[in-house]
Amino acid sequence: MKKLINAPADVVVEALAGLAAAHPRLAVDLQNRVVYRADGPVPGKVGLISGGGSGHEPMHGGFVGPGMLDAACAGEVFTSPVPEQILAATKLADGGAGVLHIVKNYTGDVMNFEMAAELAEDVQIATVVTNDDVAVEDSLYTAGRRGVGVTVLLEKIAGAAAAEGRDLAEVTAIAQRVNDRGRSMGLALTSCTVPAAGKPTFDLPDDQMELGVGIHGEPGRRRVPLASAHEAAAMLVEPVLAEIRPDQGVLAFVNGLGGTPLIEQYLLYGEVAALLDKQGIPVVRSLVGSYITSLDMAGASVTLLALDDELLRLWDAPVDTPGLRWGA
Amino acid sequence: MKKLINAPADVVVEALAGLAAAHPRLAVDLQNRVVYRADGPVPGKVGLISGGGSGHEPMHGGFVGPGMLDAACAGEVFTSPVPEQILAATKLADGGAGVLHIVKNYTGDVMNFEMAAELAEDVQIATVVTNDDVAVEDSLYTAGRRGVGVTVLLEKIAGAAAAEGRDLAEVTAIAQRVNDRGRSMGLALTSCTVPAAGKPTFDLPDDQMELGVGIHGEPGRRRVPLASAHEAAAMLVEPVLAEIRPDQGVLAFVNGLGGTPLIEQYLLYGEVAALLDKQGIPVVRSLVGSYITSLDMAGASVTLLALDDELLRLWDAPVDTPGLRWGA
Amino acid sequence: MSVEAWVREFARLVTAEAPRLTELDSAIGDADHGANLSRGLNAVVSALDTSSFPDDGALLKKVGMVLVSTVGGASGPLYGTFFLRAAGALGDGFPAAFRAGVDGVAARGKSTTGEKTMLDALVPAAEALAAGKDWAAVVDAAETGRDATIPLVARKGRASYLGERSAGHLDPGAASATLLVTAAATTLGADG
Amino acid sequence: MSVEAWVREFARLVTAEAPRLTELDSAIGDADHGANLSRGLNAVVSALDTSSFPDDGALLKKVGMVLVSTVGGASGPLYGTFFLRAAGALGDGFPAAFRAGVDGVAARGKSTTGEKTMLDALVPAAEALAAGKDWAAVVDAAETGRDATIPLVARKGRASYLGERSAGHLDPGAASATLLVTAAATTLGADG
Ligand SMILES: Nc1ncnc2c1ncn2[C@@H]1O[C@H](COP(=O)(O)OP(=O)(O)O)[C@@H](O)[C@H]1O
Ligand SMILES: Nc1ncnc2c1ncn2[C@@H]1O[C@H](COP(=O)(O)OP(=O)(O)O)[C@@H](O)[C@H]1O
Ligand SMILES: [Mg+2]
Ligand SMILES: [Mg+2]
Ligand SMILES: [Mg+2]
Ligand SMILES: [Mg+2]
Repeated sequence: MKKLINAPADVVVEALAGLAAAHPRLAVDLQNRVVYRADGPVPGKVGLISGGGSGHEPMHGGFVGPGMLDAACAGEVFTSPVPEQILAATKLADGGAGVLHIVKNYTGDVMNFEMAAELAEDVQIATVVTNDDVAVEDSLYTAGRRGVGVTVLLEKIAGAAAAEGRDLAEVTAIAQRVNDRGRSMGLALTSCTVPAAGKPTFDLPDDQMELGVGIHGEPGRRRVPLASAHEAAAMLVEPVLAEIRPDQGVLAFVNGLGGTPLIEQYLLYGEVAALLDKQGIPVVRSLVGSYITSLDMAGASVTLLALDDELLRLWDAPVDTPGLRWGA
Repeated sequence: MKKLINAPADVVVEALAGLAAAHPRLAVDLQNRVVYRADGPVPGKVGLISGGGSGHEPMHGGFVGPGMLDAACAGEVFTSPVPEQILAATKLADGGAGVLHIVKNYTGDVMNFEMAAELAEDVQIATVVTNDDVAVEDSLYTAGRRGVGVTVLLEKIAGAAAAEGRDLAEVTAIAQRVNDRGRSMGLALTSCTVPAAGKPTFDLPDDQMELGVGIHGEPGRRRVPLASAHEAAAMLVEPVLAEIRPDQGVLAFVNGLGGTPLIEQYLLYGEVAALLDKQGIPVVRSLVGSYITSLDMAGASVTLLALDDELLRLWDAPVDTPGLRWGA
Repeated sequence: MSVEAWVREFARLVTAEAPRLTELDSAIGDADHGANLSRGLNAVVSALDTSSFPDDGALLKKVGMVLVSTVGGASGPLYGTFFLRAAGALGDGFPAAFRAGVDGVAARGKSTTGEKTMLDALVPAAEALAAGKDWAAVVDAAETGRDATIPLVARKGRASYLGERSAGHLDPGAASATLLVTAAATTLGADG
Repeated sequence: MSVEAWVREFARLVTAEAPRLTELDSAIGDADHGANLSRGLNAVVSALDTSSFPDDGALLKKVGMVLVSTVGGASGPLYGTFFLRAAGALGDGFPAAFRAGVDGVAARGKSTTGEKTMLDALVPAAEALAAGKDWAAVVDAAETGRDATIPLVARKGRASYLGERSAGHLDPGAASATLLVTAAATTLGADG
C-alpha cells in the first residue's frame, strides 16, 4: 500500500483537519468528525446535512458551504457514520427551519441516519435517500440500489433551494425530484486499497475491468474485457438512458473515481457527449471531475440528470464550497 | 496499461474535444490543439498563453477563461508543442496589447516557444519562464530548474493583472515576481504510464518513493524509503523554505499528481500547515487539489508562494475557468 | 453465568479474527467488517474496564450503546440493537434475551433468514437455545447457518449489489455472529 | 549521392528503433524520444512522397520544417534546426553542411559536447567528416561518442534533472543521432 498517510486509523481525522486548515470558512468538530459552516447555522434556513463513509472526497465535507450543505459527518473509510455524529451534524445545521438528511442508500447509512433521526427530538427532520445506481437491480426484496453520483447533484440543487428560503417540505420535494430524475453507472479499472486493510480489495487482471462498480471497492456486477473509452461510454450511458426521460435535456456528469486523471475523464466525457448527441439528447449542463471517489480506484462513472427549468435554475445558482464553486 | 482511452495516438485530441464539449465558453482548434476563449481575444487586453506537453490536466487548457489564460496549446503527452501551435495560440490571444508567453523551463518548451516568438512578427511578445522546482540544482551550466507548481499560481495572478488592464511590461513583471517568490518540490509514490509507451516509465518498489520528481515521469533526484505523510511534508517543505523569504505569509499549494486522491492531499496539507505554523509562517491562502498532474502518477508536490499585497489581491480577483473558478 | 465474560470473550474472538472477517468482506463487501467490529469491541472493553454496572441488563445496554456509537456501517446498528434489545429482555432468561436481540436485528435490518446475513447464523442459534439444546448444539446451529450462507445470493447488505456474484462466498456478518454464539458457549456454557 | 535516400534511411532506422529510443528515454527522461522522432519522420516521408523539390537544399529545408512542426519536445527544434542549417550550407559539400547542422544544434540547444546529448555523437562525426575520414570511421566516431555518454552526468536536457543518477545510461538523443550518421554512411557512402 502506497499512500500519503500516517497511521491508517488516523486517516479520517487528519484529512478533516487538513480540510479545515485549508478552508477557514469551514469549521470542524474533530471529536464528532463533523465539517460545518463556520458562519452557520443560518437562522430561518432549512439545514442540509449529509454524511457517509470517508474515502469519497470531496464528498461530503468538501460540499459544505453557502449554497450547498450546512454540515457533513464523516465515518471511518467506507463505514457510515454513527448516530452520535449525525446528531451532532444535525444540531450544527439547524437554523430553526428543520434539517434535511441526505442519505445514500446503503444499509449502514440508512440505519445510522434512522437512529439519529429518532434521537433528534427537538429538530424537525426530513430524509431523502439517493439510489441512482442502475448497476444494481431495483427490487423491493433487496437492499435496493446504491446512492452514487446523483448525491453530488442533489446536494447542490437542494442546497440552492434552501438558500432561496424554501421550507423543509419544498426542499425535500426538490431533492426527491433530483433523485428520481437522475441515474448513474460506474466502472473500475483497478481496485482501491482501504488503508486499514493495506491491500487492494479485489484483484483485477490487466485485461479486464469491473462494470457496475460502486464507490466502496465492492466488486461490480460483472467483469468484462478492458474496453476502449468509446465502448466504455456506451456501457455506462445506455443503461442510464434506459431509465430516465430527458425531455428537457440533461446535466451530464462524468466522475473520476480517484485514481483516474482528468485527461481521461475529459476524453470519456467527449465520448459520452457524442453518444448523447447521436441520440438527440441535448446536454444542457455538464460536470467533469473527481467529485465522488472511491479512494485511489481508477475508473469513472456517468450520471445523467433529466433537468427541468427549476432544477436548471437551482443548479446555476451560486455555490461556494471547496468542491463546487461558482457565482461566489 | 489500464486507461480510459481509445488509440494512444488520439488521446490528446480526444481529451481536448471533451474539454471543449464540456465547457461551451471555450473553443478548440483541434488542428493546432489550441484551447481558447470563445469570446476572445479581448480587445486592448494583454493576452496570456501557455502550453506544454499534455498529461498535466487541468493545466493548461483548463485554465483558459476570464481572469486567467486566453489560449493554451497542447503538445503530445509530455512533449512540448511545436512552434506552429504556439503561433496559432498567440494569434488567438492577441487583443492588440501584446501577448505574454508563459513557458515552463524545459529545453523543448523553451526552444519551441523561442522559435514561435521569432515567427510571430506582428505581435508584441514577452516571455516568462517558470523554474520553481528546488529538486533540481540551480546552475548556469545546466538546463536549470523545472517549471512546476508555480506555473498554476502565475497563470492565475498574471491573468488577473491582465484582466485589470495592465500593460504587457507590467503583466510580465508581475509574472516574473510570482516565479521569483515561489518554489516547489514533489515526490512520487508510483510512476505514471505514458499511453504511447504502454508501461510505467520507471519501476518503484513498494517500500520506496521518488523524492524530487518532476511532472513528466522522469525519475526523481533520489529514491528514499516510503515515508509517512508527516515525514513527507517535511521533505517537501524544508527545501522550499530554504529558498523563499515569506515575509508577508505564504500561499500554500498542495498538488496531487494525478493518481493520488483528495483525501490524501488534504491529509498532507494538514501536515504542511502544521509545519509552517511551527515555523511561524502565516498561511494566508491555500490551494489543495490536482492542478498540475503527471498522468496517473501517485504523489504530490508542495508549492509555497511568498505573497505580497499585490499578489494577494490578484490571487483573490475573480477567475472563471474549468480548473479554477471563484468570484464568477 | 456472566454476561460480562461473554462480551469480553466475543471481543477477544473478534479481535483475533478481524483480519479474516475483513478478508471475507473484501470478497463481497467493502473490506471493513473486521476493522469495524474490532474498533467497536475495543471501545466496549474500555467501557467495561472503567465502569461498573448495577446489573447485567445495564451492562448489556452499555455494550449496545457503545457499539452503536463506535462501529458505524451496517454492523454497528445491528449489533448495537442486538445488545440493547437483549438487555431489555434479560429478565426472562438468556434464551429469551438472545431471541429478543435477534428479533431486533431483523427489525432494524428489515431482514430475515436466507438473505445471506448475520441472521442466518443468529436465528438458528436462537431457535436451538429456545428449544433447550445444549451449547454444543447451539454453536453447531450457528456454524451450520453460517456455512449455509456460502451458496446464497445476497439480498440484503452490501453483498446484494453483486447479485449472482455474491454466491460462493461466506457472509462476513454470519461469521462474526457465529463468534458471538461461540463466545456465549465458552463463557455462559461453562457454568450452565 | 542522394540526400533524399539519406533522410528516408534515417526515417526507416528511427521507426525500427523507436521502441529502443523510448526505452532509453524512460531511464533518464520522459519515455517519448522514439515516439517523437518516428512521428516526425513519418510526416517527413509523407512530405517527400507527395512533393518534388528543385534541389537538395530545398528538400532538406522541407525536412527541417516538417520536423520542427511535428516533433515537438527538445528533439524537434534540434533536429529541425540541424536540417534547416544543413540545407543552407549544402552548396559547400556534405561535410560542411553536416557541420553547419551540428553547429545549429549547439546554438539552438545552447549546448556543447560532454553534456550527455546528441552532440556527443554528432560532433565527432562532423569532425571525422571534415578530416576526410571514410564512412566507416565516421560511423565509428559517432558510435564511440554515443557510447561515451553512458558514464556522463547530464547537464542539458531532461536528464540533467536526475543529477548524478543520470550517469550509467546511454543518452537517447545520442542514439538517434548515431542513426542519422549510419543512414548517411549507408546511402551517401554507397556512391562516395
Ligand atoms: N439488512 C441486514 N440485516 C442483517 N444483517 C445485515 C444487513 N445488512 C448487512 N448485514 C450484515 O452486516 C455485515 C456487514 O457488516 P459491515 O461490513 O461491518 O458493514 P458495511 O456493509 O456497512 O460495510 C454483512 O456481512 C451482513 O451479515
Ligand atoms: N540542450 C540540448 N542540446 C542538445 N541536445 C539536447 C539538448 N536537450 C536535449 N537534447 C537531446 O534531446 C534528447 C531528448 O529528446 P526528446 O526525448 O525527444 O525530447 P524531450 O526531452 O523534450 O522529451 C536528449 O536525449 C538529448 O540528446
Ligand atoms: Mg463499510
Ligand atoms: Mg518529452
Ligand atoms: Mg463492510
Ligand atoms: Mg523525451
